[in-house]
Amino acid sequence: MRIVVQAAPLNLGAETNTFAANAKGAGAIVTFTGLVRDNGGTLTAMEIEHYPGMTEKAIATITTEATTRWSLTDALVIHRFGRLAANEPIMMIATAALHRTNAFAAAEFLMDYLKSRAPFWKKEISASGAKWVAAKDADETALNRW
Amino acid sequence: MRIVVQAAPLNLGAETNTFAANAKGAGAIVTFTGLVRDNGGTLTAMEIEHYPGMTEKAIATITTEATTRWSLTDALVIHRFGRLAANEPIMMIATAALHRTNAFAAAEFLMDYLKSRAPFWKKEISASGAKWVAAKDADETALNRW
Amino acid sequence: MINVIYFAWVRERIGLPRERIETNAATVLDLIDELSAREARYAAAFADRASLRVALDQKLSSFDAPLIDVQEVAFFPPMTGG
Amino acid sequence: MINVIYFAWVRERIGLPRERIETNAATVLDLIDELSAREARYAAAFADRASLRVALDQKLSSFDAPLIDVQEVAFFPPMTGG
Repeated sequence: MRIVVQAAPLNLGAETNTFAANAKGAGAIVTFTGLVRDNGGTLTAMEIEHYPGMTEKAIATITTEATTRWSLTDALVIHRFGRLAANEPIMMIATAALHRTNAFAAAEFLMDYLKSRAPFWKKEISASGAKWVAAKDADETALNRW
Repeated sequence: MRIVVQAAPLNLGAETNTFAANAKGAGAIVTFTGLVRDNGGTLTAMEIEHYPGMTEKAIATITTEATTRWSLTDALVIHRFGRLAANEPIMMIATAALHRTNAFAAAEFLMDYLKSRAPFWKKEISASGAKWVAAKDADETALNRW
Repeated sequence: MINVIYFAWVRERIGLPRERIETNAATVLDLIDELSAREARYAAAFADRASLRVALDQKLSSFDAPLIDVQEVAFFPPMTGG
Repeated sequence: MINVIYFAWVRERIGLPRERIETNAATVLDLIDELSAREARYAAAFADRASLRVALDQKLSSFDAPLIDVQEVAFFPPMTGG
């Protein structure tokens, strides 16, 4: 299990290769990557604020639960903060398991919980000003399925 | 949409980076990678046979359906054939969509269909001999959910 | 004349990957019966119908499908991709 | 004395990221009421209770939780990670 909260850009390819190289014994790897949506070209930048200390703890709790519940052989969460440009990766997760069903379920669980339970806040900057991204009811509702 | 059937090793990281770089406008990327399970160290190699011509057509049909049904902005399927070593990637898929729910659903659909509808056959080689991998009832049943 | 292709253990039991066959079989099932009657290796390959799949001109098909205008018939076990 | 931290638009409305507060508030709700009564910027930040979340010592908590032994209280909007 590896959890990283960083301001630096995320090298998806390198992280994916490292994760796969360490996944000896697994049969399935699922990754999810969240990108900064460009909102049809109107977005200038996205600023992500977080709660140092609590962020790492919250992600570790969620990831440990996913690992136990779906018998993951490994899990990775990388989440960025600070100023990001359109189309840049915001975050990625990876799950490794013996079979695909568990790797998929754990990845969806991780994403649902990171959305609403990891202390990050996104602000979209466009020509018309800055706006905090509102939490979606659908994201809170998604937690009920687990 | 890109579909590749190849004997050559699969560079997960490079393929993931290329896919993400082309995913302008998307907000979510899901990838799945299937690895050769080492069966607790007993596996010598895996041999994958396929049906040239039909393979590409079958994958294209499945991928086009996933793209339409979940409004994917892009999709990628790479599947290897020939002789593979334990822990090597057998195949990968990637889906890009505006939101995570669609990217996840499309990736699971693609995997369920590739398992039972793409003409590949796996043979496991171990010290005790060679054995064709049997199709699992669970894989056929998984198709019913779509 | 029709091209018949075999994959995986069907290929191994029959002992060759493909052949051209002169036949008047009307359906896939007729072709299976005709080949099975011809030699034991075909009968062995086609014995377990539940573990057999067929594609006509590279499209998954059913055993009662007609062979008229079909160029290529492929027999194989259930697929194990992914 | 308790450390109080604000994030996102809660921070912007109150106008500072953190402060140390001398308080005898027994619960989170008491603290919110006490601060809201103190100045308009606090009242503005805490007005919409449904859009407010609280963490006690870096653990998500409820408004009626007691503050006894708590070192750090954080107020923020619903999280938007991922």
